[in-house]
Formats: sequence, C-alpha cells, structure tokens
Amino acid sequence: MSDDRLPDPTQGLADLHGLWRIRVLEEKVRDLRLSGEIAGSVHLAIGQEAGPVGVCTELTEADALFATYRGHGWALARGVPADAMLAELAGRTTGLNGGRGGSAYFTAPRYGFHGENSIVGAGAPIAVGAALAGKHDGSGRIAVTVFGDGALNQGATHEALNFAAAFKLGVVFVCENNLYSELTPIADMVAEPELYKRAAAYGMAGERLDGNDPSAVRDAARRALERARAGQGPTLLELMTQRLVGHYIGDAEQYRPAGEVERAKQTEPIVRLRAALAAEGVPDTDLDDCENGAREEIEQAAAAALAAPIADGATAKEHIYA
Amino acid sequence: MSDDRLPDPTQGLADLHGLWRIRVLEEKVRDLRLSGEIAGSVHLAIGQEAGPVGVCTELTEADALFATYRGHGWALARGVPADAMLAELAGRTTGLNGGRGGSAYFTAPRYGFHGENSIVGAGAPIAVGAALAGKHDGSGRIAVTVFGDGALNQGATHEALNFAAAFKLGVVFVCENNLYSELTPIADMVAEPELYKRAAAYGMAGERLDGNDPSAVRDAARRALERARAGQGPTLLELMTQRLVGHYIGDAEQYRPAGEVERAKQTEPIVRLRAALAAEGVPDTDLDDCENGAREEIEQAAAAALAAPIADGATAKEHIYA
Amino acid sequence: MPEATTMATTGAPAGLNLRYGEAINAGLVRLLTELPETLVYGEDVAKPGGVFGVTRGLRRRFGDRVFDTPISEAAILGSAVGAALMGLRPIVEIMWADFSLVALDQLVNQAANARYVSRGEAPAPIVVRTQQGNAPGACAQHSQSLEALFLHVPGLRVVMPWTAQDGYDALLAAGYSDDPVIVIENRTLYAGEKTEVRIDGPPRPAGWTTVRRPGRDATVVTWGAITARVLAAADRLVADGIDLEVVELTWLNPLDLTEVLGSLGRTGRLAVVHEANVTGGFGAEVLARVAESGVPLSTAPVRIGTPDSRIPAAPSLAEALVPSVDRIAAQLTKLVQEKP
Amino acid sequence: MPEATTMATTGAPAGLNLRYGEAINAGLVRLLTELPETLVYGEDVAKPGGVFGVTRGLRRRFGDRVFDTPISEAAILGSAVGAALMGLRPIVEIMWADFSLVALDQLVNQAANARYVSRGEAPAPIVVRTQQGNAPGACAQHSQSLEALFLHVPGLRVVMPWTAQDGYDALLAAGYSDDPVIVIENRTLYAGEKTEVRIDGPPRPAGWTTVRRPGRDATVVTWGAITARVLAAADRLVADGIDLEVVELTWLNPLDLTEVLGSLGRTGRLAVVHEANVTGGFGAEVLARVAESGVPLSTAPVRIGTPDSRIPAAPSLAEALVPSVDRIAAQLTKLVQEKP
Ligand SMILES: Cc1ncc(C[n+]2csc(CCOP(=O)(O)OP(=O)(O)O)c2C)c(N)n1
Ligand SMILES: Cc1ncc(C[n+]2csc(CCOP(=O)(O)OP(=O)(O)O)c2C)c(N)n1
Ligand SMILES: [Mg+2]
Ligand SMILES: [Mg+2]
Repeated sequence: MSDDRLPDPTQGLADLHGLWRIRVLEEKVRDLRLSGEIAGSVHLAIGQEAGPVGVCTELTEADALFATYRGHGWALARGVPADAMLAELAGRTTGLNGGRGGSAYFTAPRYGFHGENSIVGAGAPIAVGAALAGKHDGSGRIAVTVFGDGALNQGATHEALNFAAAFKLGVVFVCENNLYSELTPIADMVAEPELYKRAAAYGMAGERLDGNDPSAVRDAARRALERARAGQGPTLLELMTQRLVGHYIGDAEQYRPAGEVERAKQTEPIVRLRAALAAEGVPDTDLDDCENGAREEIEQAAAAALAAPIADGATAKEHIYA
Repeated sequence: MSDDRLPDPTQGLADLHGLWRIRVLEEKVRDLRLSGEIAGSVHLAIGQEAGPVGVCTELTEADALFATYRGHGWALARGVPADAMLAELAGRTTGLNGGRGGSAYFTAPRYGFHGENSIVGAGAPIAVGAALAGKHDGSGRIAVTVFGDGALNQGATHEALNFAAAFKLGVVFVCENNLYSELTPIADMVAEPELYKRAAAYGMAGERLDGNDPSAVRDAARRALERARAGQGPTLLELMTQRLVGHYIGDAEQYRPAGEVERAKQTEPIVRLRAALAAEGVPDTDLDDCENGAREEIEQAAAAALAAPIADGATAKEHIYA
Repeated sequence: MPEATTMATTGAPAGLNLRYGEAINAGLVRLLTELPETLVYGEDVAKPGGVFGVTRGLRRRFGDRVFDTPISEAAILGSAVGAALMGLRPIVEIMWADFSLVALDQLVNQAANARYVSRGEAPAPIVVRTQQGNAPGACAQHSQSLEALFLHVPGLRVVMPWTAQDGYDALLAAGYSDDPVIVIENRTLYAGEKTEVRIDGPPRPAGWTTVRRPGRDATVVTWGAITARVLAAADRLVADGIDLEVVELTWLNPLDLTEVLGSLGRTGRLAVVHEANVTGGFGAEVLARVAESGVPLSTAPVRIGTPDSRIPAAPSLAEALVPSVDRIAAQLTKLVQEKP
Repeated sequence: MPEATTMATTGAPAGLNLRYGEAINAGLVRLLTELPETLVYGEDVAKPGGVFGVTRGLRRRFGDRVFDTPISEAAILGSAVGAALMGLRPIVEIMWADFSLVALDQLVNQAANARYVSRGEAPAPIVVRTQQGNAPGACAQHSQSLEALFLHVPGLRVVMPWTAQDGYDALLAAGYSDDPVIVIENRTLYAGEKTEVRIDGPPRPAGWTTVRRPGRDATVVTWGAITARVLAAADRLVADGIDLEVVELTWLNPLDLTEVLGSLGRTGRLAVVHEANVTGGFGAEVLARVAESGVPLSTAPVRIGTPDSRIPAAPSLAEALVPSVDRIAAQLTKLVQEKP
C-alpha cells in the first residue's frame, strides 16, 4: 500500500474479502491437487491476489478479461463461481468446460472471463482481437490481458503490444511481475528490469506499481481503463508482486534465495491490508469475517464440485467442429 | 551528411565508389530481371547504399554479417564478388550457392556474409547465435544483422533484441528505416515512429542516424562495434533512408505520395556525396571514375555470370542431409 | 455434408467472367456485404490492395473493416482468434503459407481449441487466406506446400481451390463456416484466364470434390494448382490409349473420399499427385485411407510429389523437383502399365 | 546407414543403472565432455536443472556452456541456428513440443534450409530436445504429439527414444550428427524404472529400429512412449493365442522400414500405433510406404491413434481418446481375426 494513503474501510473490507476468497480458493486447489482430486500441473496465485481484486471491480460486463494458467484468482474476481471452477479443475461434468480446460486452460465467457492460456504470450494478441472487435461491434468493450514478467520476452506479446498501440485499441496489458519466469529470475533475462519501460517503445502509457496493494492496482487500472474507453489506446501496467508458493505445485523452489519467501510474507496483500485496516480501527471481528466468509464459500463450492460426476469419456469427441 | 562535417576526400571517394558499385549492381540486377535472366521476386537497395558502405569497412574478417532479401548491396560491400552474386541470381552453376539461394536467400559464408533471409525478422535471432558463438569460440566475432523498419514489429526480432541485451552479446542491430514495410508506411503501423527508442526497452544503446551518409553510418557503426567488442553488449542503429524504387521489381508504387521519390532523389547518397566532394574541390574526373570503375566491374561480372552454365537439375537433390 | 459434383455441363447460369484472383475478391466483397461481422485484414491488404492485387478495392468500399497491419503474424492470427471469440468473423491474410510458421501457435493451440474446450460456447470462426507453392525463382522460404501441417490439426478446416469458381465458392463457404478455415490459394493462379463464375448461389457446403475427368484406367487424386498439370498429363496420355479419372479434392478437411473409393472400385489403380514433398504429405493419408478401406487395388498405389528436398531458387533446379507434366505422365503411364 | 537390431540378449556390458531422464542427462554430459563445440541452453535448463530435472548438474559442471534463457523460443532456436552456422553444436530445449509452434519458422525455414542452400558449406547441426504427449490432467496446449509436423520437413532428422538406452543413444547420435535433429522425449518416462544403460560405446548411427517382440500373427509398428502400451497389449493377447511382432521405430527420419517390410512378408497383417491423432499422423506414411512397396497384406491395415480431437484436460476424457492398452488390444485382436 502506498504509505501516504489510508484505505477506505468499506472498500478495504471488500478487498480483504476478495483477497481471502482467492487465497482460500488456491489453498483448496492445492489440497485437492495433493489429494489427487485434481490432476496435472497447477499454478497458484498465492501472494498475487491484489491484482485481480484491484482490477476486476473496474470492469464492466462488456469488458473481456484474459488470463494465463495462473488464472484462478482472476476468474474468481471476475465473477466466475468457485464451484464451477473447482469442478472444472477436478474434471467434473459440472465444470466450466466440463473438465476440458482444466486448471491451466479453462474459459468462462458468460462471465466475461475469456480464458486462461497456457502458452506463454499467446493471450495478448487474442485480447487485442477482443478489443478490435469492440471497435467494430459497438460494444465499447475493453480487453484486459494478464501475463507474467517472463511473457514480455515472448514474440507474440511484443506483436500484441505494438498492434494495440498502433491502432489505439482499448487494451489494458497487465504484467504481473513476480520476479520469476517459472524457475528463473526475470532480472537475469533482461537488461532493463523495469519492464513497464517497454511501453514507451510502443508509444503507449506504462506504469509500475505496487501489485500487492488492491487500491493502488485499482487506481492504476481505472486510469488505464479510462484512457482505453476514451479511445486513447492501450496501457501497460507492471504489478510488482511475489508468489508465496512455487511456480507449480511440486516446485521445490531451490532457486529462491533463503529468506526471500519469508520476507515476501511481510508484504503480501492480506497481511498488509489487514494490518492497515486494523490500524484504522476496523474491528477484528470484521476483519475475521473476511476470511471466514471466504472459507465458507469455498468449502461449500468444493463440496458441490466434488459431489458432481466425473466427466463422461463418451462425450470426449463432441464439439471438435461446428 | 551531417552538415557540420566535411568528408575526408580519400574516404569520400572510396565511399562514392562503394555507393556506385551497389547502385550499378542493382541496376544490372533490374535489367537482368526485366530481360528474364533472373526469375522471381527481386528487392533492390537503390537509394539505400550508404548503410552497407558505411558499416562494412568497420568489420573484421571474423565478424558475421546477416542481411535480408534486400541484401545484394550488403553482400557486395562485405566483399562478396559481384560475378558470383549475379551468377547466383541468374541461376548459374557458378553462383554463390549454385542458384539455390537466388536473389532473396543467398549466403556467402566464406566472405563473412552469412546469408540473406526472406522471412521478415528471422535473421535477427540467427545473428544473435553467431555472436553467442563468438563468446564461446574465442573468435571475438561480432554479428551485424540488418533488417527493415517493418521487421521491428515481428516477434522474432523482439526476442533477438532482448536475448542479446540480456546476455550482453556482441550484436549490432541495423534497422534500415526506409519508411515503408513493403507497401505500407511504417508510420501507420507504430504509435512511436522513432524506432530506435525501442532500444531503451531492452536496456541497450540505440541511435537514429542519417542512413544516406556513409560517414555518419560509419561513425555510428564504429561506436556500436567498439561497444560490442568491449563486452558492453548490443546496439540498435536506425538508419533513415529511402528507396528510390519499388519494394520489389514490378511494384507500381501507387502507395507513395506524389513527389516523394523526386524529393528523395535530392538527398540520396550518391547525389549528396558527389556534391559534397565537388564542393571540396575534388575534380570531376575523380568523381566520374567512381562511377566508371563500378560500371566496368559490374559489366564484367555480369558477362562472366551469364557465360556460366545454368544450374544442372540433376544436382537438385544433393545436400539435403549430411 | 460433403457433396460430389461432376463437370457435366449445366445450362450456363448468369455469372461473371473472372480470373481466379478476381473471383476471390468477389467472394470477399460478398462476405463483407452480407456479413457485417466480417473484417478483412493483413499485411498490405487494404490501401495497397494486396501484394497480388486480390483485395483491391475493398478498403475503398468497406472502409475500416478492411485494414493493413504490422508485419506481425502472431498478432494478425491471434487478434483474429480474439475477435472471433467476441462474435466477429475476421478474414485475415497470411501472405505466404511459409510465413504461418512464425505464428502457428495461434492456429493450432488457439483457434483449433476454442470450440472444443468451450464445448461450442466460444468458437473461433476465423478465415485465414494464404497462398503457397513454388513459382519460378521463388526461394526455399517462399515455395513450400504446407497443407499437410494444417491437416494434422483437428479443429481446423482446409480448402485448396484451384478454379476461379472454386476460389469464389471456397471463400464464401469459409466465411459462412462456424469453424476456423484455412483457404490455401496459389499465386500462380491469380492472374490466370477469365472464366465464368456464378456468384449468385447460396454458400456451398464445405467438403466438395470434383471429378475433373472421368476415365477407366486409373484414379488420380489431386488438389491445388497442380491439378492443371495432372489434367494436362491425362490429356496427353489419351494418345497412348490411357484413360485416367482425375478427382480433385477441393476440400481436404472435411475430406470426402466417397468419390475416390467409388472410382477405385472401377479402376483398381491409384495415384495421388500433390506439389508438397512426398514424405508426410497428405498423399500418405489418402493412400492410408484407401488401404484401410479394403478397396482392392490391382497394383501398388503411387504418390507423385516433390521429392523430400528443400526448394532451390533457380528455375532449372526447382523444375527438376516439382512434378512436371512430363514426370506426372511418365509415372502415371508406369502405374497403368504395371502388371496386376 | 540405418541398422536394425533385435532384443536378443547380449552379454551384459559395463553400464549404469539409469532412469530415462538420467540417461538423457548422461548423454548430455558425454556430449559436453567430448565435444567442446556443444552448448546446452533453454528455459530453466541450467540453474534450476530443467523443469523435469533432466539437465540437473550440467551448469555446475560445465559452467556457462549451459545457460538459462528468456521465454523466447524463436530466439532459442534461431540463436542455435546462428551458433551452428559458426561451427558450434548447440543443444537446445523446447520444454514442450506444443511450444515449438511459436517458432517453427526457425526449424523449417531456417535450420532445414541451411545445408541445402549452401550446398553443405554452412549446415546447421543443432539438436532440439523436446518432449510431448499427454499426461494426466495436461491441457490441450500441453498434450499434443507433433512428430508428423517435423517429419514432413526435408532437412530435419527426428528421433523418439522410448527406453533409457535409446534416450542415451539418441542424444549421442543427435549430438554427433551433422544434421539438425529433433529429439522427442516424453515426460511420463523421465522418472521411470532404472535400467542398465551402456554409456561407453561409440555414437550409434542414426536410423535404428528395434524388434521389441517377435511374433507371427501381425506386425505392429509403433514409436515413442506408447510402445509400452503396445507391448502390454501384445503380452495380454498371448493368452488368446495371438502372437504379435512389435517393431519400434526409434528414428522416424531417417526411416528404415526394412525390418517392417520383412516382418510383413511373414505376418501379412499391419497395424501402426501412435499417440498422435490419426489423420495426417505419421502412421499414414507407414501405411502408404507399405502399400507402395507392394508387399501383399492379407487384410486391410489399421491405424490406431488418438481420434481427430483436441485433448481435454480431465483424465476421464483424455483416457477416452488416447489409445489405452484395452483399446489397442481390442483393435489388434480384430485385425488378427479379420478373414483374409
Ligand atoms: C511459449 C511457451 N514457452 C514456455 C512455456 C513454459 N512455461 C510455462 S509458465 C512459464 C513461465 C512464465 O513466467 P511468467 O510469464 O513470469 O509468468 P508466471 O508463471 O511467473 O506467472 C514457462 C516458461 C509455455 N507455457 N509457453
Ligand atoms: C514473416 C514474414 N512476413 C511477411 C513477409 C512478406 N514481406 C516481405 S518483405 C516485407 C516488408 C518488410 O519491410 P521492412 O522490414 O521495412 O523491410 P524493407 O523491405 O523495407 O527493406 C514483407 C511484409 C515475410 N517475408 N516474412
Ligand atoms: Mg513471473
Ligand atoms: Mg522498410
């Protein structure tokens, strides 16, 4: 949180609840992965909850959100129900995509969440197309695309940034800089570690911000969305954050220097927001409710998800063509 | 030419000769294309001769030069014999590659010219690899890769720029900004038309310069090469130039505003350098010799090239594998 | 459902006299007119009208629904996917099929998956126009015939029109299709002869094949521009008493081999001719399906294609590789004369 | 020249007990040791030792000849081509074959052309290690078997080792090869059983095939990780009195079908099993070559592969598509019981 600003307690509590929803969802996902209910590679956003919480309140129904394999939190904040998401991850018939997408590649278009993507960089041009469509279909749609620090080194991301800037398309590029591209420090993979500076190369606005502070994120998102809605083109937001867990479940994280995660735990979104709200005099019970409410919601969602039948193999060949 | 500097007459005459060699070569290529001795798409560098003339004098034998389909001039300036090049374009057995490469994709590794490339953007990562090899093989090799303005919008170029910068590789990226990507103005395809500014995004040095002035090009190339040889990493040079002809032979150039080419003819490399040298008192005969010598060389080269036999179809299946 | 037609002359309906490239242009005009959700974009397609002139006039007529793009194939294809997810029907151009290789991800990992993963909720009905193949002097990076790559990708449709009429019909079918369709054209055809093209009919359902020539002695399956060489070879062989049936597969996905299998039932001999190199080419799929079908052949089938080589620029070299009328005729003669 | 071997037990030579992934690591160690012109790089391969641990320890041992890269597949492959043009032998990793689609240009339009266009003067002997296929929970973008794409590209070599020994030998052969070689591994094998791996022999010439199981009733051709399922199916069918010959094509390019054709001469029945989807898969090439060879078959050949579908993430769905032991056994039974 920018030290000079105090959070508005009402928004602060809503944000704390939003952060907890994602945190608890991800913890549940981890449990289900470890217990075998979820199969395959799973990428958690624990520690990175403030981005989705800050951005998604600013989106309208018409807007289109695109995320990556690390997208559960973004989907949740966008309004995708936790039960359908967990069912998707657990390969249930009731999953968002009946189990076809899984943890890393589900989509929920009816909620304005137009898909995770598990090809690094691939989501950015797709989002640009959604914004392009917005220019032609009269919807006023803005597209928000989320990707990691490492994705900025991918050719497709570059092409998307330039394409959007050249045509002043309504896109907000959200780069979650969590310091690592998978297992490798981004600082070792670029000569200019201030990634938002790339925006200038494309002639677009760019900004680095505290990605662990929902209100800082919200303010920046609002500015970017206003610019986009006003036809002033795209923005690149670099959200500085850290994951408190491995790149994927099972990551031994030997590449992280000793103490790094411990330090990150001091500045992670929930700890900080809770402390700030407490300092403002928000009662503990209200703060606790944020967590408790989230736990209840996710617990129920998980129970509902797991109660549903496993996806039926007999349907696996449907919908390949129109 | 930067107005504040007068050319050194000796270097100036050498450069004028270099410019004429490329100009006359390209005119000959055009004639041969129109007469049918050369087949297929041909991209001329008429008007863009100063880049190769300025850069190539600064390269050592160990250095590796990579160009595009518009690469005849670069090859010639690098020392590739005109006869073998023309033979290549005309599909002769004596061609650099026995006719396999053609106008847009020949290579002459023994001359330090490691190939044209007719995939936009593809040459940049390859050049990066040559520089990477230079780091490991003890050669001290610097790689120079040439591409157009439009190529900067290609993902592969982006990846190459970042890769080279991140690892401080000895690469000089030469962008020939001739205002058009094929038939489309680059200004319409970017929001930031000062392309050299992209260098900052990668944390590398970048510079825009008068690409029609061989000595301005040479000075910039020297700085970039020194930086590279000192282990200070890559540089992006943006050479402002214009082609006096179509993108390819046969291009009707309807997309060019009236008068554009006429204006460009006032500032094209040969006209300017000749005028500057004349103003310094270099006698007309010396100036004329530059052209005449070039004409003689290319005329002989063309005669030799065309005298050689057409490539033998029976050899077409050789060298697919080791 | 796929539909097979023959060249049986029909009462000539009202039509226009168009070259192949003009017919495709006419198809685009019709799509832009009838479907407000179409866009047409790509490198140099709008103001310059395309490097081959195929999209000429569209920008003037349809304004900013037709636009030029940066040289960014991943952004072109990716944005098409994104726009399609939002309900548009973008028609984009990849100038040469060879260039699709810088951005194949957007077709294979993105466009092809959209409908499947969303169970039909969010399909990506894009049309990708491209063109391919060798032409005199074209280098190795501008000469490949890559249809087999697209044909191994479930979720994509692929059509390779050869005539002006098929060019028009293929575009129209692709534009109306709810699947991603790759329309593979051929630049050597654009400025060809003018032929009568009917432009008033309804979109033809995808999947048609055309018997270009009926015959008794062998079934020759082919597609794309090389069909002309196959027909020329077949015509030439008439003098030798050889009577070939030539079936052109305009659509390779959906693939309808009914006509081919029926023909083989009569001829018992199979050749497939394509410009692509043989190994891993789609000719292998045709031979494989025929073998699986159990239709008895009286002699071993043959594939006629470019040998497994890169393509050299010099015409004298390329001609030694890309199947010529001579080579096709010689190999077909051998096939027909083979003792059962 | 390709060489065919059988599983005939040889006097066990000195070797190490290695898992598949360890064997590949051993191959890399040997190449880095013996060939100073090798480099090993890719995403996460150096300091972290690879996302599957396959390149563990190499950085410590070989210093900056082993390094991590940005997430830039075009730069990885392109720089490998460039370094190879200068005389190095880069060994690069593309973490998943699916990701090669963002940068296929560098393999097809660049690496594959280098030797050809320069008439051998400037070849690009790179090794690309990748891995592919489905594993439980893997999404549609992390599950494809893409060997057929590479196999349609003249100029590239392709090997798909299944055993630890073949993994070692394939790496070694690839590293010593003067052609660009794509080594397609499989992540489900990395942490498999330890088996004895001989690491002292000379590089084995590319092109070997292995008869994994002799048999009389049908010839089953396969490659890659699914070989295990094919062998399991064959073992199971013994109880039904069915005796299958299983030929594993470790190398798909160069492709040596001598063993297969010989086997077919004895069995008269052919099945090809691969994990890739059927249409346009390399099984088509095998069927096509067999058909062209004229070797008589007593029944129609069959291809067993994933149906032409995208791959869903849920294991219950993916299992319904990727050939299982059950499905393979059932289809092979049908093949063998088919009346001639
Ligand atoms: C084109 C491509 N290359 C490589 C990968 C493998 N991969 C998956 S996630 C990842 C790291 C991405 O890092 P970053 O963009 O920083 O996102 P983060 O995971 O940190 O959120 C990599 C290399 C991939 N999925 N796609
Ligand atoms: C990947 C790719 N896309 C498109 C093309 C077609 N093409 C060839 S040259 C060219 C324009 C390149 O413009 P620029 O980089 O400015 O270079 P110039 O031709 O002006 O020298 C295009 C689009 C190609 N060869 N490769
Ligand atoms: Mg990251
Ligand atoms: Mg240009």
